[in-house]
Amino acid sequence: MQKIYKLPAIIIVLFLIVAFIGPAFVPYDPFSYDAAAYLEPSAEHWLGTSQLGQDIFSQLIYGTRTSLLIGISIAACSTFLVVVLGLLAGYFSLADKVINGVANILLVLPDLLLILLIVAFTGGGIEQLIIILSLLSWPAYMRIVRSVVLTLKERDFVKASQSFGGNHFYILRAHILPHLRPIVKTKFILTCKSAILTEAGLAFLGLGDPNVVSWGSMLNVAFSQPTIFLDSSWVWIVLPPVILLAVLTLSLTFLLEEKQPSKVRMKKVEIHPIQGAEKDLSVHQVNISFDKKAIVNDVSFQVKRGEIVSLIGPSGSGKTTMARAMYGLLPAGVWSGDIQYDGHSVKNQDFANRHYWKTCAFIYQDARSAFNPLLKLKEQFLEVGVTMEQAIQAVEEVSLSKDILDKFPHECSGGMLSRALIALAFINKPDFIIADEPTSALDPILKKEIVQLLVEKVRAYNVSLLFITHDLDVAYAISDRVLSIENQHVEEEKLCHA
Amino acid sequence: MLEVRNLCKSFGNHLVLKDVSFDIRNEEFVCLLGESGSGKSTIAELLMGLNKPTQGEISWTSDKKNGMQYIYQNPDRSFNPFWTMKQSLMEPLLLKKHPKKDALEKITAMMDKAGLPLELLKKKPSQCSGGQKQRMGIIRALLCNPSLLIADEITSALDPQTEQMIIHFLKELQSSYQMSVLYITHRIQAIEDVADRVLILENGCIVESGQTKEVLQKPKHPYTKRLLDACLYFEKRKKKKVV
Amino acid sequence: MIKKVVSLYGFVFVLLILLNFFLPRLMPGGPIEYLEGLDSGPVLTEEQKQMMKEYYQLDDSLGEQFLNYIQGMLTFDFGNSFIHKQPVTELVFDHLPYTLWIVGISTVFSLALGILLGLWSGWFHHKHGDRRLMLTMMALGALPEFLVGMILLLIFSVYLGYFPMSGASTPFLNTDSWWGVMVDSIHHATLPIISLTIISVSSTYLLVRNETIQVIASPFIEFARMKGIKHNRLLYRHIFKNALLPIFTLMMIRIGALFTGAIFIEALFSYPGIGKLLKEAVLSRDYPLMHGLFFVFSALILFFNALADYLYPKLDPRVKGGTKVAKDL
Amino acid sequence: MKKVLYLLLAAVMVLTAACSPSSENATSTDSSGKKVVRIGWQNSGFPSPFTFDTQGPGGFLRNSFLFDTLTWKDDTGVIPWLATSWEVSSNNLEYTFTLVKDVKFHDGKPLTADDVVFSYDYFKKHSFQWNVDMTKVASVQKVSDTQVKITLAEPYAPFITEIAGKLPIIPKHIWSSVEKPLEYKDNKALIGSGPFTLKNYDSTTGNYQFAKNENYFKGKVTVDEVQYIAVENRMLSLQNNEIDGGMTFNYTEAKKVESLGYKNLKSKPTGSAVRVVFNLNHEQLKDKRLRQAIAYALDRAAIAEKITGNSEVMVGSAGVIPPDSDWYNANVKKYDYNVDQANKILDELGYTKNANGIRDGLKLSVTVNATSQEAELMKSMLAKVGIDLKIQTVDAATFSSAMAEGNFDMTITGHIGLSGDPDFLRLWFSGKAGNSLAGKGVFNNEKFQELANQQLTKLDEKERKEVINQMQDILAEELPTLVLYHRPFYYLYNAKVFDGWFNTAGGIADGIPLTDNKAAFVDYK
Repeated sequence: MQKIYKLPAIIIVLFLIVAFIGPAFVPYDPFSYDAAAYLEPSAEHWLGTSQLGQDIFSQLIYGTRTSLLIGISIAACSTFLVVVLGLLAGYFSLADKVINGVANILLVLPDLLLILLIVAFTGGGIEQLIIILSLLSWPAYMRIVRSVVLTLKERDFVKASQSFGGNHFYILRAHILPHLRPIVKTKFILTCKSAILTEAGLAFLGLGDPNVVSWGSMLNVAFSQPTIFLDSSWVWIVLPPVILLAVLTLSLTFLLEEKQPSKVRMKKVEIHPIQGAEKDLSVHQVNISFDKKAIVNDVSFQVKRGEIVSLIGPSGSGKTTMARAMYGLLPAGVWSGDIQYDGHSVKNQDFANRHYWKTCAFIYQDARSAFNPLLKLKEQFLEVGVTMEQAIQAVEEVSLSKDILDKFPHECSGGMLSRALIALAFINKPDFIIADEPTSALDPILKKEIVQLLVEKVRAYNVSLLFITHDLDVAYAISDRVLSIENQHVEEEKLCHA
Repeated sequence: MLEVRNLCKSFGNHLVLKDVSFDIRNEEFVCLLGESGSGKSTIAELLMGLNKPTQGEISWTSDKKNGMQYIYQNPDRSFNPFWTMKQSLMEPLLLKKHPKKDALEKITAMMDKAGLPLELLKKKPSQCSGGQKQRMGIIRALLCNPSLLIADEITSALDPQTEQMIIHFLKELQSSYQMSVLYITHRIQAIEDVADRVLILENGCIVESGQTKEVLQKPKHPYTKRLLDACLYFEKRKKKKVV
Repeated sequence: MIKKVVSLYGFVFVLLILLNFFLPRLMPGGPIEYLEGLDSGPVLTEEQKQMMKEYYQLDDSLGEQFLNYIQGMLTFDFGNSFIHKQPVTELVFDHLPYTLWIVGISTVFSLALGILLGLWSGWFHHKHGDRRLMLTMMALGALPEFLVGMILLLIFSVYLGYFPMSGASTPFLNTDSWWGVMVDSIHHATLPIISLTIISVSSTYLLVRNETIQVIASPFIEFARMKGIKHNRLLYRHIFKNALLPIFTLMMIRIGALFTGAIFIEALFSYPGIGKLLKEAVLSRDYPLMHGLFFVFSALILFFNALADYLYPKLDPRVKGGTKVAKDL
Repeated sequence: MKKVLYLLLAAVMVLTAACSPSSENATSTDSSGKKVVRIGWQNSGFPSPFTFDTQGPGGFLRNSFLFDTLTWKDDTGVIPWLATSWEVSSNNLEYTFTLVKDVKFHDGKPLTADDVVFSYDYFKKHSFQWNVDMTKVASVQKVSDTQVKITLAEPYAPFITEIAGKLPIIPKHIWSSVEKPLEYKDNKALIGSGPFTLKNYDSTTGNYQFAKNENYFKGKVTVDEVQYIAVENRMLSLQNNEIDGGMTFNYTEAKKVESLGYKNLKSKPTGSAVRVVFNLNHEQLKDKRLRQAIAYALDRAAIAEKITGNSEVMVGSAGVIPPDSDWYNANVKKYDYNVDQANKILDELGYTKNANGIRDGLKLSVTVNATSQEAELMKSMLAKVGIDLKIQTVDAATFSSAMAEGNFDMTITGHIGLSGDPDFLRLWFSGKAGNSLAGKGVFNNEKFQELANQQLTKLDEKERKEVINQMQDILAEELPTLVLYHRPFYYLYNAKVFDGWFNTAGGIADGIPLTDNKAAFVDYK
């Protein structure tokens, strides 16, 4: 599987070699007509001959040169235009009006029409084709570059550079241009591909440059003699250019495909009961590591019914990973050990179906991103299987008006959403709640309110809460116990109960 | 050194700043406190000249040699991800046509002072921790010898321990570089010990200002009280619990 | 917002109208030269040519022609086609339904197929099925239009004889039942529709797949999963809805490309759609016909673009007042 | 994944299954006992005399099914049609035609001398679409109900075929009230006296359905229906039984289809030519020796063989008229393939070869109207004598305006109708008629122009042939154009459906080398 990703690159290099030096080695001049017509493949004519007695193999090699030349030149010109115009349009608002206006017009005009129109009377020479296609193929990607530049322009490091006295040209070149590399690469390859196809299409319509052989012109000649399909001659006349064309464009397409991470094998999980863990939330000898880098090592702890336990640690210490592991969200391959809720392991296949939002619930880090922006809150409440009355009751319990249920998330303030999220977490009266840094994005006044609300509801419903935070003050203030993650281990902090 | 008089700013119909006036004296550490949406960042933008005020004026009373520098909230975004830290740190000096060697020496000296290992210079931003990046951000800003440093929520993405470290680093530098600092935050507890003065911003109005101790201990405005109460709420409760 | 869309597209439209008039006339040669340049046409006498010039109003000054053109544009009367000797409006409306029929059906097919497969593929991202499907679709997308059509034509018409080689209906079909007529036209349209579907399905698929993968990675989907929501609801209510928004806009814009893609297919299957008409019009310098066709094409494409811009804010509750669209413009 | 593919496959199969029975229906429409002949050709427009399409001979032929002319042609040559006989006055200017009695138009009204007079007058006002030079006709008079006298403005030898044989007689009672014939598209515009009526015309697809005229004056119409079907690919459609007959240029193709059991009728006389036109105002090409050198350098037999796929080809006659025409001059100068001769002339002209064997001083281009294999072969052949030839492809309109402006070195064009009346030589090279085909650079040869006018007055065939022979000699010597080869047409058809096809002597009307002569469907002999 891994080697496959190198294949397109290898094929393209081969094509390039053939295009550059191939014509020097072909056995016949591609226009030479000395052989008989429609010869079958033989030692002299590897792929037989065409109607005019031209050697198909030689034509194919020359066709490779033509196609690649066209593809690469158009891709180069067009990419250059895309970058220059995109930078200008994104960076200077005055240029933007002009460039974007032109782009809009070109985008609306059907390309093929213009190409047909122009090629029809310029005669489809290679130079004209390169100019026309380059001029027509920049708008779409120019817009992408432009929007990237527009956001980059606002980025802090660009602003910083401006404040250090960097001029526009310097900033465009040094700071913005390097960011365009992936786009430029994509654009170059895709344009190369579509240019090759367009040339073949035009040549197929008889609008190519007759002074050179191209795959498209070979196909045009072949298809203007449809009776080659009545016997086997089409096999060596039509198939070779079709196959090369397909292989080349396919390779170009796949060149952009990134290597996929190797598949995580589903392991058969064995679940052993944890001693003394029939009740409560038990974390047993958990090890987590990503790409062989250990996140936590041999972590075991328990959260008892009705208890508030905080998990603290500096950013990057693995708190959130731990939270996700405890909710059974990590793929089985990256962690070992076991986590059980009242004896039900999260490793169990149907844990999610049976226990999510019933036994356990989760309070997401950022309330705004937890709600689906396109669905009304009502829908997002009702889908956990409650009635409208219960939903109304739940939001009213967190001192929200029931009108909020008819709103979209973007119509609510951050505070309202945080409350709604808490309401949602408690709506099915779960036994366990994991809250992953629910306060880190909040302002002090709101944070106080939300934490108070959370603690109040935990106590009221006798729920176990695992509260994950980097805010030591809050952790110490509300918890029965505080666990801290440091150097991949979890230690219990000493608390004095007031 | 810097005077701000009757500053107003509106975006469309939305009035963000209402008649804001304050000043910053030489070598002073001023803290601007307020919740998100209160207009803190707008003030910073106006000071930096990135936006024009709708009304009011900003004037320098002392002659401003090197102007001011801005340190960004998010250390991840303030460095070009494609550059090594060395390239990024050299940038302001090279743009001012300093010789390369001098520049490097200057940076090395600063890195030492900040307690940052020199290997970091060879690294890309993604390979450094948030605290390291933020300290290098401060170094980069100081390389221009600014007379005013604006630090806009520079620690809000960091954990409390790192926050403390950075604030003390900044304070240290403030005295050795003889500059003023405008520190923008919503976390009072972090700057208690370092700030000379606090300005409290609510909904685009400065509701209270004064010496740090005075304001924190005897807040006059109800909003200040509420804010202080909320900020210190957990701290107080924690103190009761921890041995 | 609407004002902005209208003013922008109005500007583009005016430019198109100007281009539409001058571009054909900038091309070398005119309709009479075209007739003369044919291998097997008549040898025209000067008298005949003069008569044609008068008849086609080619001896009018450019200004007069332009006025006529504008007048025609306003009244939807583009005059008579030179080669077809038929009113352009009539001609266009005779042929347009054929194109709309195959383009419309294939758009529906390719959208349905592309969206379904794309969703499915994105949902099973990183699994073998997704990989294989994606490779297949990318391979399909790398094939030129004419090849797809040609291969289908060869296999299903020439070799297997399942479908007719060309045309939109059996000539002079002897049936009175609407059912027979319908079956006949479906029979003729099948290959063109399949070709067009194949041509356009891969881009839809790839788009939907990428969008789906992105949406699946977003926090609210993870949160929805945490809520223990059933797969179907997750897929259709949450993922589908969010993934579809950008796709919708792009689809609207791509409709233009579909129409031009149809030109190849119509040529290949000698399907009497608008594409074939266009090729003839361009080659024969049939100015009125070119005007009519360009007008229809640009109007259609502009319409769908404007529709996309107009509908987007309605579909996405977040975009009120069209701030997002306005920025993109 | 596989499931989806199977589903797709299944869907296709179902669709196929649902649709395929109708394909049988489609081909059995003619099984109702009617004799239907389906011919493949492209759309040729609404077939009234004023609106048929002139992009090819199809329009004229479709029109000839509906309308009759005074004379017509069959495999024996010119035959009487609406006129039973005609007399020519001694000054060669007055033609008196006697008409067949009791001819009726499709609407039942009689066709009389009035209609003939009206038609000629009407076409003088509103020109006919096809090649008819009405300036040659001075006046038309009714002599009696069945006799018409046509007076010419000047002697015009080919009058019988070129005007009387082409101009349709249209009903006076319909057209006399028509002011704008080009916009008249009523069904009445199709009422003629011809062997067929138009039952159906689909302007969108270009399919025609002609039904037989039960009361045709000339004889019984032997088929019930003739359909013209616009198919893209005639040979494959023929094989798919979508048409019963179709034409191709390609010999290989014709042979393959013939081997599948179809009959093959080769056009005879060939009546067509593919030729190089030289720009006679070109700095270098205006020297006839260079043109001759090119003629020697081109292996025209090879070109013909390669392109038509047939080794028994007619190499282009230097005198333009094809060797199988009655008007061909057998002694005309031939330019057999001779590289040495070509090199010798080129050296003499001072175009010396450089180290690479290329004559630097001679850069020529050939402009072609579509992809042209002839040009490709020319390029290779001229390269052998050191001439660097560039090929330029442009579309038809650009092509003829380039020719009209003299904006070319050489072009390649093709023609049909060369087996008809040789008056086309005068038209091509006189610079008077629309002759952008010959290039606006008029062939300024006084002797030739004189002969061209002279032949018009010679009604005696022998005398006329003498003049035409001399014209061919001049053309062969001067080479204003070089015919590469004469391209035969092959008509492939299903003999079970209809077998009455024949070659028209000299081509239909003005030499159209096609087989769909309406006379083939009429039992008049």
